[in-house]
Amino acid sequence: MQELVKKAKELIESKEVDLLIGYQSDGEKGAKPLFVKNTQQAEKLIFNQYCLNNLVTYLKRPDVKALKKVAVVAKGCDIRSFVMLLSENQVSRDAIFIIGMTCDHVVSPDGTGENEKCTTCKVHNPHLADVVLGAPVPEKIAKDKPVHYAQLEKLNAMSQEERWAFWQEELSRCIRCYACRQACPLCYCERCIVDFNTPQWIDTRSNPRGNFAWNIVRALHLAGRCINCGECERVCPANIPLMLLNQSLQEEAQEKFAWEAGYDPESQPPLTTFRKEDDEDFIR
Amino acid sequence: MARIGVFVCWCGSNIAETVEVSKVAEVSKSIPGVVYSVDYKYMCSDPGQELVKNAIKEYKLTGVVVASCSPRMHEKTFRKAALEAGLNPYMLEMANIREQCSWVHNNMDEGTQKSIDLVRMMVEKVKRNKPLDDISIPVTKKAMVIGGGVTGIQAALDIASGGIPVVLVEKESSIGGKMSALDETFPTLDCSQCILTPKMVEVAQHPLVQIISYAEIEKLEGFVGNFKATIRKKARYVDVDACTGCGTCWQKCPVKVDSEFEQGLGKRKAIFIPFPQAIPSRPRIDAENCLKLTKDRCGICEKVCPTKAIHYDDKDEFMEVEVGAIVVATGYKIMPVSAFPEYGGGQYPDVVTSLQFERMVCASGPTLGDLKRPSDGKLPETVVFVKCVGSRDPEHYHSYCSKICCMYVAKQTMLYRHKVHHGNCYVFYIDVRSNGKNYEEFVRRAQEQEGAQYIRGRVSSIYKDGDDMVVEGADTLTNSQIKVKCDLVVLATAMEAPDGIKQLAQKLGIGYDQHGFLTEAHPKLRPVETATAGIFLAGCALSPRDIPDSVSEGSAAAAKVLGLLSKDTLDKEGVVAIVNELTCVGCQNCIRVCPYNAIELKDICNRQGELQRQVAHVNPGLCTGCGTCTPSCPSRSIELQGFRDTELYAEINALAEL
Amino acid sequence: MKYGYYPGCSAKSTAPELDATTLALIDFLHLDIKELKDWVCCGASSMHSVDKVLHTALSVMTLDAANAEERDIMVQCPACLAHVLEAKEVLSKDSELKSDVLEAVGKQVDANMKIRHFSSILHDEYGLDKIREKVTNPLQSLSIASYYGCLIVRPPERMQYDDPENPMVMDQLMSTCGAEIVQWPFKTKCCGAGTAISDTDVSLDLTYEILRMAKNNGAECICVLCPLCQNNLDLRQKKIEQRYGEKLNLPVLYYTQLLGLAFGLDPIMLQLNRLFVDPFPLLKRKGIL
Amino acid sequence: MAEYYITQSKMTALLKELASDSGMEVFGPVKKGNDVFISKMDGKTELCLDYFISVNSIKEAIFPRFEPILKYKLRSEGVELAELPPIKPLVVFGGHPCDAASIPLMKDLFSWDYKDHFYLQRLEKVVIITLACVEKDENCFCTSLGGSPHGETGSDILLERVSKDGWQAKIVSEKGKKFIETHLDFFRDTITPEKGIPKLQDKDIPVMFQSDRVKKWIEKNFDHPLWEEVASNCWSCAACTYVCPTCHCFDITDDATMWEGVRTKNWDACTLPFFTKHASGHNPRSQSYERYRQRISHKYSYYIDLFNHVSCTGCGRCSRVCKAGVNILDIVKRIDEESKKGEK
Amino acid sequence: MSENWEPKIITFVCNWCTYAGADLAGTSRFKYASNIRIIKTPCSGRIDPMFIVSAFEKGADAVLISGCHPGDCHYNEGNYNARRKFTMMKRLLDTLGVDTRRVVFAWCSASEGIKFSRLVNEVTESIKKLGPYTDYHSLNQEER
Repeated sequence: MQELVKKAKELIESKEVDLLIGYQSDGEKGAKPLFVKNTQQAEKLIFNQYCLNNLVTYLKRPDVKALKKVAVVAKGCDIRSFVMLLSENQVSRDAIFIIGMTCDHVVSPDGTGENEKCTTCKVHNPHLADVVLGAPVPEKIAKDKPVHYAQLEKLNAMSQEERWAFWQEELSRCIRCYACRQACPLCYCERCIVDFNTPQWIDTRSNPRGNFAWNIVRALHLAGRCINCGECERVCPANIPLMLLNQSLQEEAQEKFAWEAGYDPESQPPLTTFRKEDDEDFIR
Repeated sequence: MARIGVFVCWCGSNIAETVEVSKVAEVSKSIPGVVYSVDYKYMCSDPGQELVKNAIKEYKLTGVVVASCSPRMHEKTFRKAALEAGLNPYMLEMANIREQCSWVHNNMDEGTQKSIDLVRMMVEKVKRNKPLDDISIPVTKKAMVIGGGVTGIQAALDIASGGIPVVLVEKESSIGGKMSALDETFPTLDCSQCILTPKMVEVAQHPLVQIISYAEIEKLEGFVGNFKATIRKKARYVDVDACTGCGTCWQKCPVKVDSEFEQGLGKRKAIFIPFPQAIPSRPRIDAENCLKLTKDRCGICEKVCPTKAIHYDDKDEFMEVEVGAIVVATGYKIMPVSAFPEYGGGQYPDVVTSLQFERMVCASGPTLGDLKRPSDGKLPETVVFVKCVGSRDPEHYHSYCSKICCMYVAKQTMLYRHKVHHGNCYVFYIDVRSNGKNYEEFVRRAQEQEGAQYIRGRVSSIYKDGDDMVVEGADTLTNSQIKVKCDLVVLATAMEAPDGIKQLAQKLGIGYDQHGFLTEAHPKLRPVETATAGIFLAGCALSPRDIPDSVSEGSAAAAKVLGLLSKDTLDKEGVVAIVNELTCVGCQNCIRVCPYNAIELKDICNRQGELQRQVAHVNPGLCTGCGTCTPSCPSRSIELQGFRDTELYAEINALAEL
Repeated sequence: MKYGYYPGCSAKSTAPELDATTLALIDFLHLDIKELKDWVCCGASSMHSVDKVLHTALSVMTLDAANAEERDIMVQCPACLAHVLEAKEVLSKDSELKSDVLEAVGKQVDANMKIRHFSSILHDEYGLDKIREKVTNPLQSLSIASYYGCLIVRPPERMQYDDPENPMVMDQLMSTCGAEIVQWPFKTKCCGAGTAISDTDVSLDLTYEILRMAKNNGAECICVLCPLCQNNLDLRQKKIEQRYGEKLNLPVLYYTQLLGLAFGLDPIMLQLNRLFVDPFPLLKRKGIL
Repeated sequence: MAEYYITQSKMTALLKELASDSGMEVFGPVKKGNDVFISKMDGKTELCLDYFISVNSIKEAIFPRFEPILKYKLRSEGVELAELPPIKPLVVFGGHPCDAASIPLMKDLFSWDYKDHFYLQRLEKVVIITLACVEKDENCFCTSLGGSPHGETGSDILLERVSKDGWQAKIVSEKGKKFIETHLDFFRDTITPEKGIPKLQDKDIPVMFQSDRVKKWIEKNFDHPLWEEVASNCWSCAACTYVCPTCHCFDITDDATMWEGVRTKNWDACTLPFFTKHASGHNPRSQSYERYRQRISHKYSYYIDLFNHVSCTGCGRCSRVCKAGVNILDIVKRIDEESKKGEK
Repeated sequence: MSENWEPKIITFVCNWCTYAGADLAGTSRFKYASNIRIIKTPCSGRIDPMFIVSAFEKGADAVLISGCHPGDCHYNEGNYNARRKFTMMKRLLDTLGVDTRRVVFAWCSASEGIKFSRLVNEVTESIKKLGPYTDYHSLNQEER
């Protein structure tokens, strides 16, 4: 932690950055975001397995964008979302100082055990950072090995009717608080499509139709872009298993387009490009 | 408040037979916003159009729906009428109740109900349409003709004669195409070279025509009036400007290979011109057979060249030309005998294609016009011609008729009999199609005066028995099997789309059919246009044609080009994308998916000139209105005018149940 | 490779040399091919025009026999091959015929097995390279015209044998054995065996053309795979010679016999002595025997 | 006054019975994952009676997430108003006193300048059965706002736990009384109070700030940098407002096909970025801390001006639900401290 | 299912291939079921996956989407982009338990009038067998 605090103080003192976004502790087994603007605040910085938040999400905010330079504490998984923001012209590399943290794993959202997302992680060691802190962690999965999400299996094993019933039940609790959208580092539209009413593509009411359409469009807009940080599901007050949707599309992108998001800032997200020989078995 | 008029057409009985038009008009009145509706027998007629125009004025219509035929048919007609009545033409939409309703359904109730729905959808759309202005774009007054056969030559000459510069791109090292290899032509029996060569010279000498031979199209960008073509000039190893065409090199070259021009019946050198009258009369080196280029030996041509025009290190070059219009006259190829295993599959030299036969009888051919059969040089005493080889045979080869074989086979029987007065010639045929000026007379002359014996039936197999070729087939007139011993068999093999045509079509963004022939915008009314504005077609690129047809089409396409390029600017439909800069976040999705590179990032700065953010910006001149950008935009900040989300959504919404 | 051998009725009656040489080759090459226990006559050449259902049922029973032994099917007679392939087609999609046939057979029969001619198996499963290794007695300078007959390649969609106009399977087998192969146009011409009894003249005309063409193209003997062709070309050759006044003297051997020779198997075991046109003088002249 | 008791199993049976009767809407606690939600039940819903506090408040039972307020059909003759669904009697079970305490607050609001008969009618028809608290966590602060873990405000019946599987039912209102009398069979058992059943006293939840002092500070410190400091990690979702028992903003939306339409009252939230966005594109509360400032100021200052009450019951739901780490109690405590400093 | 229920099939086509193909079906008088309602877009690239959702919301029993064959796109690559979007959308709908037998994607060229008419008939027949899409339509309730 000394390292982190020291680096933060250095950055703040030298005025290299106007703001540093990191973690502070929140109770014994918790952590929450911390906006650091002076060295005194920097003292509070921590990093541990409770640091679940993807702080890159704050980089999309206009007031943060307006700053000259911002430092952000980020795990490898969070950096994948930064890579996507870079590739989509949402951040300027020069305006962000990334304090990459090596990370063996974080806890699951309920605070018990290893987070599921860490079992498929290929970037325990940050792949893009201005400084990397922490001891290197051995990578368990090769970069080119396709990721498979075990929790999808149950869903995939269901019949179509069962899946329909499953999701209708889950989505009935959606209150359309848009926590999923707001917490997502890649939902950065100035005006979300749900707030667009000519035409009103998505019913804004939290009725079955609106909830279904909203969750379709959210997943669809993340198709090929989601980097599996799991924030949407974690912040959902209604405990809707949103990552099932994201992960299903991640697998599709992997299977059909050989694509995994958030590793290479030079590559284009799969839905903005194509190969002539793309699979089209489903087209008559 | 929208004031919509609905005009329901009977199209005589075409629509009225399956759709209760009066009911459609009546029900339309109940659609919110519709203030006027009427049905009429022929809406596209002058009185019909007057009806629309008068109603626009009288009822102060803000939008019009014409329920009639496909918009591909008459959208332009009615939009023009709307404009004349003072209504923005984009405020008129058509409900397609003919092609997509009355003609495909039988039941009156279903047809009527569907028509009402289609009208309602378009009313809802047009209510949300916004007036659009056409976009005026400058025109490059230059044309490109792809293909230097007789069709392309004619097109290039006619365009150039109209004062428009032309770039004529030819795949081979000389222009002239297939016609340059023919002996005499039907039905006049005048010498092909004699009538073609002057045209080749004329086009070569025309000050406005630039011939780029041994070249292919690499890439095409842009749009009507403003194309930018990248042409690959294939490595020729001969500096065309330095070379004088003296011929020393090809006389001295030690390598002999089969000549493509002679259809493999004669030889050429590794440095060669395809035929003596070639234009440009500059040789090229065949890199696959040249000893210098393959084995780094020889090099004689370089040594003997008086103008030092040989460059063994020549590479493909790329040149870009900007043109306003393009004529595609890429011609055809004929199927080789090797495609027909049942007819010997190319294993018997004495089974030849008709194009080979042309060279065998041609005075400038490999035998200088002495008819000798390829295997042993013997004068063929009996020749069998087989028609429809590969044509009209949907089970094995092509379903279409190659159109010209009937005529040239008749001609070839005559050419044969003129050479071998005592010779026998037989023609296996399915039908004789001779529908052209003086064609029927010509065929009858072959049959009645020139001694060609026509046998109606197909050939089942051809084989060699001793010295003879044996043709086995059926004579369906006598209902018997027939076996003809002969010295030479000429197969009138099918005309096919040439190799690489699909790739070319894809580069140009034009359509082709299942055979690979390019598709016209309309088979009857727009026969030389493609669906892509500014690109025209002529000759055998479309389907098999004879010389007069091809030449006429070359001229027709040229007329289209001249019409297009006669103006300084071109009006382009206002259906282009537009960005909402307030909500765009510059994620570049639209930029990445745009097939025309019509979108770029634009900086939004504050008053101090400091960069605030970046947004997408559409160049309306480059935008072709495909709309691929819209669904790629998560925040719907880019919309295709004329097909905005709200307009299409209104169509869907119009289908919600009552 | 695990096949059940379906010899068909000819190999067990008029063409025992085909059966014998087939078994000899299987043995010599150590192939996992075993005669099916319960194969049934395919009903050629008349059954299919009498009763479609029973005709198909016959072949389905053979398929069932292969299923019982969990083997793919190896066939020698082209007619048998055509009929079992046809039966497999019938079983592959639902139709009235299929249900009628299964009712006649009295059980559900799956048709997922491979069905191939022995020459195809040797040609591309066993492989020409391995055959070449086994050749100890090359058929050098023996000019062989391979005659495939009309059945093995037709209809091409069903038989999937080789190019229907110019098959090369036997030619390649023979050239692998060191023989000179003759390119000639009548490889798949009909020999008329079907009319040999009812209208012998037609059959004789056709067979004469084939023999003559082979000879004119330089063949010293003919290699066949169909027991009916063999019969027609071999048995009737003498009669043809008399009728057309032309000496032909073209031995007609099964490809299995020729392969056996190249492998150095005993000519009597190969039943060369059973042929009507005596091959021994030719083979001796060529130094093969 | 007679004493009423009810066992857990009877309560479950009662709610299930009521839920099966289509004439009535029933809301009760349903478990999902590790959390409990007050959800609309049908006869088959499995109730959860072993929980600390539900994620959502009882608000949505009486003030639905969305509610049609006008329906029409378009006919060739003109517009025809369509009937709205009737407001059914309803029972809400499973809230705590901090839920029920919101009822008078919300009533003030919905019967203020405009009488919202949708809310008021439903309020008339609702029976609120509240569970007195037996547990608390670090986010609870009802006592700081005059509430109590066993407060009766807003409830019709208050259930106090007396044994492992039973409650004593306290009638709070006439509606409550009528309800018990109607379903007397279920309340008839006598349960002997067991020892060791935890009871939460007011003192177990210490008072942590003075709301009047907080109001004073808010009134004077609109531009204080503290706002940005405490709320800059807010990422502007509506989770806090939607689980809040007193947040009451709504939006009116129209939804129409060609032939019919419906106008709906829909939850909305001042924390969402678009809440104050003008048609011009300008947004007076463009930053997340500004929006959160509005939320706190509204509850702790502006609402008092209008209705003489803090619009917060101290249930702590917003803090529990916020994964950005915005904690209302921490913030109000900070403000209170700042205010105290100022007083000195 | 009512006696005379007929499926409602909302169809999105590109202007250059499938719309023209449908016109060709018309000029050739190839009859087909009258259950489809065609919405024309310039290019399959313009067809938004959300159209599918809207169509079902508005009571469609099936959605048919058709554009130019790969390589034939009038705009060169619009259909390639569309194909990727459709791939994702199909997977998503599958994951969500939407009956994707009711979402049919096809390529149909301007010369395939016969394919178009067959396609419409096949889809109509299959949807008739499946019945109305009551599952999705039941989402349209206005009350909680």
